[in-house]
Amino acid sequence: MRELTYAQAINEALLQNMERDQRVFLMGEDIGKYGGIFQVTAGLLDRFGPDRVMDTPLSEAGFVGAAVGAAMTGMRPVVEVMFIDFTTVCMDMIVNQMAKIHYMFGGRGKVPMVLRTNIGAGRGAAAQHSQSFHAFFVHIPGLMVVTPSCPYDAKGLLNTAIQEENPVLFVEHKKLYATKGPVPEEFYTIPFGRAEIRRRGRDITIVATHEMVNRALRVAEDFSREGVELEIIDPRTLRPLDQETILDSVRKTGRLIVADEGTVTCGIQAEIAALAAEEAVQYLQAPVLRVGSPDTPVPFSPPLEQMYIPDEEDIRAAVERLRAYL
Amino acid sequence: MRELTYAQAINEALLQNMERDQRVFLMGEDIGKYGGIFQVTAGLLDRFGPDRVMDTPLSEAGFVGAAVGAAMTGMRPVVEVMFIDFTTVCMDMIVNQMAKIHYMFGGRGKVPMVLRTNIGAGRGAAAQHSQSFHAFFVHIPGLMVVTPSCPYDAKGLLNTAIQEENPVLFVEHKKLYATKGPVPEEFYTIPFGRAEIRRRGRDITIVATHEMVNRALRVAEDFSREGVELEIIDPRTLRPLDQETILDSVRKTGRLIVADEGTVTCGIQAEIAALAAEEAVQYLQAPVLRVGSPDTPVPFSPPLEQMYIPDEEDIRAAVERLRAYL
Amino acid sequence: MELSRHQLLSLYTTMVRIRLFEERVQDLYARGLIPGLAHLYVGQEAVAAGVCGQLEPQDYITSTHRGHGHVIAKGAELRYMMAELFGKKTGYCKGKGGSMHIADVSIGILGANGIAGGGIPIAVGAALSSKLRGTDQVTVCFFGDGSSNNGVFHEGLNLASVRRLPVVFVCENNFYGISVSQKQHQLIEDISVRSIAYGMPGVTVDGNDVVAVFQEAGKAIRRARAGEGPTLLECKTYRWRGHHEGDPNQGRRYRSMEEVQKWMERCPIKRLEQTLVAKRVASRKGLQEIWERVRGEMEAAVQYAQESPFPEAQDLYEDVYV
Amino acid sequence: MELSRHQLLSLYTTMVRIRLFEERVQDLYARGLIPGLAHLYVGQEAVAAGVCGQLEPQDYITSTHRGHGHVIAKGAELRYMMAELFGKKTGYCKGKGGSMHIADVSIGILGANGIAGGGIPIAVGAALSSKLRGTDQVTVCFFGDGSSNNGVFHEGLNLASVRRLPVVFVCENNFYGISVSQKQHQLIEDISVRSIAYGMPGVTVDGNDVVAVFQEAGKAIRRARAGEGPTLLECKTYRWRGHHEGDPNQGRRYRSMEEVQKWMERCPIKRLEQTLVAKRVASRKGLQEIWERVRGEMEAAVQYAQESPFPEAQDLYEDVYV
Ligand SMILES: Cc1ncc(C[n+]2csc(CCOP(=O)(O)OP(=O)(O)O)c2C)c(N)n1
Ligand SMILES: Cc1ncc(C[n+]2csc(CCOP(=O)(O)OP(=O)(O)O)c2C)c(N)n1
Ligand SMILES: [Mg+2]
Ligand SMILES: [Mg+2]
Repeated sequence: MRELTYAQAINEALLQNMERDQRVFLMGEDIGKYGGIFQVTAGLLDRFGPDRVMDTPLSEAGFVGAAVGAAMTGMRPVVEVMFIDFTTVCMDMIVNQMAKIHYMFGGRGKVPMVLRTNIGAGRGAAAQHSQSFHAFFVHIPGLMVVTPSCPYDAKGLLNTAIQEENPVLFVEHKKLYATKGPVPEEFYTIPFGRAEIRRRGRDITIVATHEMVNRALRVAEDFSREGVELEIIDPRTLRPLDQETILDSVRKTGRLIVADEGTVTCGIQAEIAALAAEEAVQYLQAPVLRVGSPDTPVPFSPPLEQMYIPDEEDIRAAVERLRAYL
Repeated sequence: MRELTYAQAINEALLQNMERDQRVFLMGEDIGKYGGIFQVTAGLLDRFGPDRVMDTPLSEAGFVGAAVGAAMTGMRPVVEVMFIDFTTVCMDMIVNQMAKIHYMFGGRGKVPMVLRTNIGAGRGAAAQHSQSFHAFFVHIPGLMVVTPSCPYDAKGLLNTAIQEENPVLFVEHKKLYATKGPVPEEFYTIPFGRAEIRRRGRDITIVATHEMVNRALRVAEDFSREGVELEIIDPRTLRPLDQETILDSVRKTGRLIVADEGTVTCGIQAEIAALAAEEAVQYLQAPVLRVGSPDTPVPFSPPLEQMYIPDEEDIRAAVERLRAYL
Repeated sequence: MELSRHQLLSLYTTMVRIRLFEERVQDLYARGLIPGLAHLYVGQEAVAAGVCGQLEPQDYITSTHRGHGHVIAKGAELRYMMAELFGKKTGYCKGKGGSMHIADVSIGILGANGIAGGGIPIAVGAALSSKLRGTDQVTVCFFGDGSSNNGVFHEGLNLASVRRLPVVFVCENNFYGISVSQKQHQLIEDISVRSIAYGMPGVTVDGNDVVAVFQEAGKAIRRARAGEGPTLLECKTYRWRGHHEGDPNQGRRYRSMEEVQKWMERCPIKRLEQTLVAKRVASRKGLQEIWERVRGEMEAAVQYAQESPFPEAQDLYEDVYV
Repeated sequence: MELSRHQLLSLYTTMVRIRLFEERVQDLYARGLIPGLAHLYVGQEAVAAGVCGQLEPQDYITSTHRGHGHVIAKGAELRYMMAELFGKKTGYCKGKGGSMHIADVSIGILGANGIAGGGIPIAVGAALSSKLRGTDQVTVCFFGDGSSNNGVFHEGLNLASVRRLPVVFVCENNFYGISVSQKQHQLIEDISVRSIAYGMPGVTVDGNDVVAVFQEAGKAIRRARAGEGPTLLECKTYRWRGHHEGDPNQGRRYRSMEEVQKWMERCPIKRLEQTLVAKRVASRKGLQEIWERVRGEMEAAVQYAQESPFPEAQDLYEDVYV
């Protein structure tokens, strides 16, 4: 199959949706002539013109709120917030408006929009351009939160997101933008709430998101050679979360590691660990371990930043710890 | 000892700090002539004048950011954000500035300020005035998060918060404002990171925050009569969190319930459950249960809102479930 | 342009409906029958009536925490409103929203909003949407003087101006944001000057003169509909009641009773009444009949609300997602 | 008021230091020696030099993502800056902040900021603080045209105006926010008109004329110091490089090379040079010596940075809390 990068896959999903559905349009900062800071929207302005690919002023609350209003009145906006760090300047629009309107209005009115943004450190962009606090959006009822880990999923999940009637936080990962993978040319969707088992194994379950999936897969190869078989589950959407697939695996292996790039305290890792402690405690044969970023802001200096990012070493260390319980 | 309400206890802490330390001043909406929407700052304008008790324009990002700048330059601002729901309009100032400046600047500069706000449903104020998403602030390294559950703690913890060199989110609880309790007249502090064991018991550990503490205590009385002894731990500060006290109790009882008024998914409950699953899994004799608000926005209608609020019934149901494991 | 008899009576009736609705709420609230928060619109009726009097059914509005007047003027049904305030299942939001969140997208009401200023970007988006869909719908965005200091005011007006969107920003300057007077919260006198920052026209009008509001709003709305872009329309008015029911002594903590009194003498309804009678558009008796009729409607609305059931347990979990 | 020889040469030297620092960064970045993001200030030197030339050491500034010029002009040491850009432990932020977060509170630099506009409320707070502490410190708040559309601009300026705070808001209008031209992001031409919204004076000045900037900034700063309140000072200028190093072809995606060329001809340093020579304040040779001396400083700074150690592992966990 043809290969695309993660960024290209997202670009293609945007393009195909805009072709199929006149209601779909894009707003964001520097998504037009510039093509988006990560080139995700490159070429779309030329193709669809400035009414459907809108470069906005530097006003996240303004344009995210405008997307809410447009979505309520018949459009299907897809907005780009350049970095998840900047969702803080439009948090009211996300948390109090976008997420709650359908409920608050007793089902009158809906907000079918997608907010695309990205997480992840590793580009030397320091504490205000490198965060991964997507767990907060999972904490807010009314939102759906999507975390594609490969080009194929990026396209399929974004197609689903744009067709979805509910507001979706589509959380991309900076490190993945340039990674390649097979992506069908045709339009396809991937249902929300269905995890993908990326690797089967009997010994330890690793629930991993985004780039942590790839990191975990690499670690799994090494351990496999030593006879330890890791099962790697990619939830793909964090809300809705495919609890059953995760729990089935935990019940089978009795050992769980959760790996996500967010800081550990009150992160996604905690949610999935708590799920296991609540629904499968009697199967747990070892401590549930969490792999994630340390509880510090993201440092700039490359050696510190490399230490900061949860990587193969961190996963390996967790697996080693659980080995004692095999 | 003299009794004060929770609101009065906070008021007294503000007053005593303003008397002791000229650097302390207050900003917020309607905290002056009006005395604060919950009357927490009543009388302070008259006492200290409009330079130290400032009614601000409706501009949370403006005045919370101004507090950051004032704190960096030698003052000790205490700001009030009327409802935690409104922290969404100043989230950048909290998450990207206040929390990160000390680290981002490599230790040059500090932000000794307190942001007071409140959580909790129950006043028929609906989805945008009743939230309890304090877990998000616990997710952000650089902040300290305080959750007083009684008048005594409110005063002592606020005293500590105002003397603290780091930025503190001081999370009050609406339902508690009117509750009374003994409060010493003199100035006293309560150290951060020390949980209080509100009740000792051998069978089940309940970690509870804010009003959930009182609810749990009432439930504990009932169960005690039936021979089931609950141990109730109030962390008092969620960051720093007194992990040892919690874990010691879990190791003793082998059963854990976490009760907080936030929505359950990715909440504080998850963090503490994950802690137990990581550090004390071999002691767990039963599922770790989470009591909190359901995953819905806060509804207006009184019967729905009553159902929404996690109460004695919810705690009781959790205890009943764990009883099977005694 | 002179208003027709029909137009004048229609403005009058709208104001009476708002006034009586709010008085009814005040009473029910005092008796503990309405829970939660109620921010009443009494005294400001001319703004909602005058502005919405210029709107078509398919036009949009965004409203505020003090929104009863706006939604009544836009055509909301009193009984569904009242049922909502009671928290009943038959209310506009099935009892889930309450006073601060009344919405009916089908008649263009995109919702009251508990976040002061929160409706501004939403209104801009609705206007963008109608422009993209090629309709001639106009959006009116209501907000107060206090909210004109919120950052979203700035972002919303700028965005609307660069895109020349069909939206009218109606700032109801009632001189207070809760307890903070306009003098304390901004140095300018006319909020309409803020339009300059966006290269947008700005107008200030006497918000207690429903005819003046109607006429100025008409110009702005026609301008928007013609594709000429947004306008900032400031209406100076006053709220008679406290910030919300429960604000002690109607705000005695921060304003004098003389000030309140002075403004009550400028009652927008009385003012129109005098014109109507003087110009012989209606007789005192004819006007009295309007009050009676509306009182009847109000009775029916309250009865409807009271007889309606509360939501059931499982409703709590519904409507989180479509 | 005529500037003294000393003042003129000092402004000149500051601009040269900024220019050479940025050119050095450009080169080091291209060679992969500086990681992360670098937003260069080349072309805008007159603004930082002119404004900060009026400040006392105890005065404050808040800076932006494009902050090297501001902090150099405020007195930051080049070697600590350079070490910070390299991510070294000896840098201003121990390598934790990088280009976008240089700060030194002890000399009044309250930090560059990665959030466009994020420094505005912080500057307002610093000004509030000096007012409360009874000092005569002034705060200067730098930000760009793009950032003037962020809601915090509105909230910050309004708050400063109602409290009459000693702060000068310096908007560097370089006609672009990344790729979006001013025409696309706001309908107004002079951003200084936005001061009207806050009852604040607003001035526009040629931001490539360092003497003009120095004089206008002087007025605003004296006004602030005298307790007469804030000013919005717009300086029109232009960035020569792309938005950040790595922006292809210095921004060819969104601007013409003719436009860039036109502005390069208005080089603020050359302009001052001509005046200095014409007025015989300095000889070409004397000016050349300044460049040489600053080149030497730059060499030393780079060497310092290169020879400095990276932070160690445990540094990651330090400085989260005091
Ligand atoms: C972002 C935000 N901050 C604070 C509040 C609390 N609050 C509710 S209404 C109000 C004052 C609003 O004043 P104005 O806009 O003039 O409207 P009015 O009440 O006068 O109609 C405030 C501060 C809020 N709802 N939202
Ligand atoms: C809140 C926020 N939104 C978006 C960005 C991304 N961004 C960085 S610089 C910039 C443009 C800023 O333009 P301007 O203020 O004119 O400064 P200039 O780059 O021209 O110096 C943008 C959009 C940001 N840093 N912060
Ligand atoms: Mg008002
Ligand atoms: Mg610019």
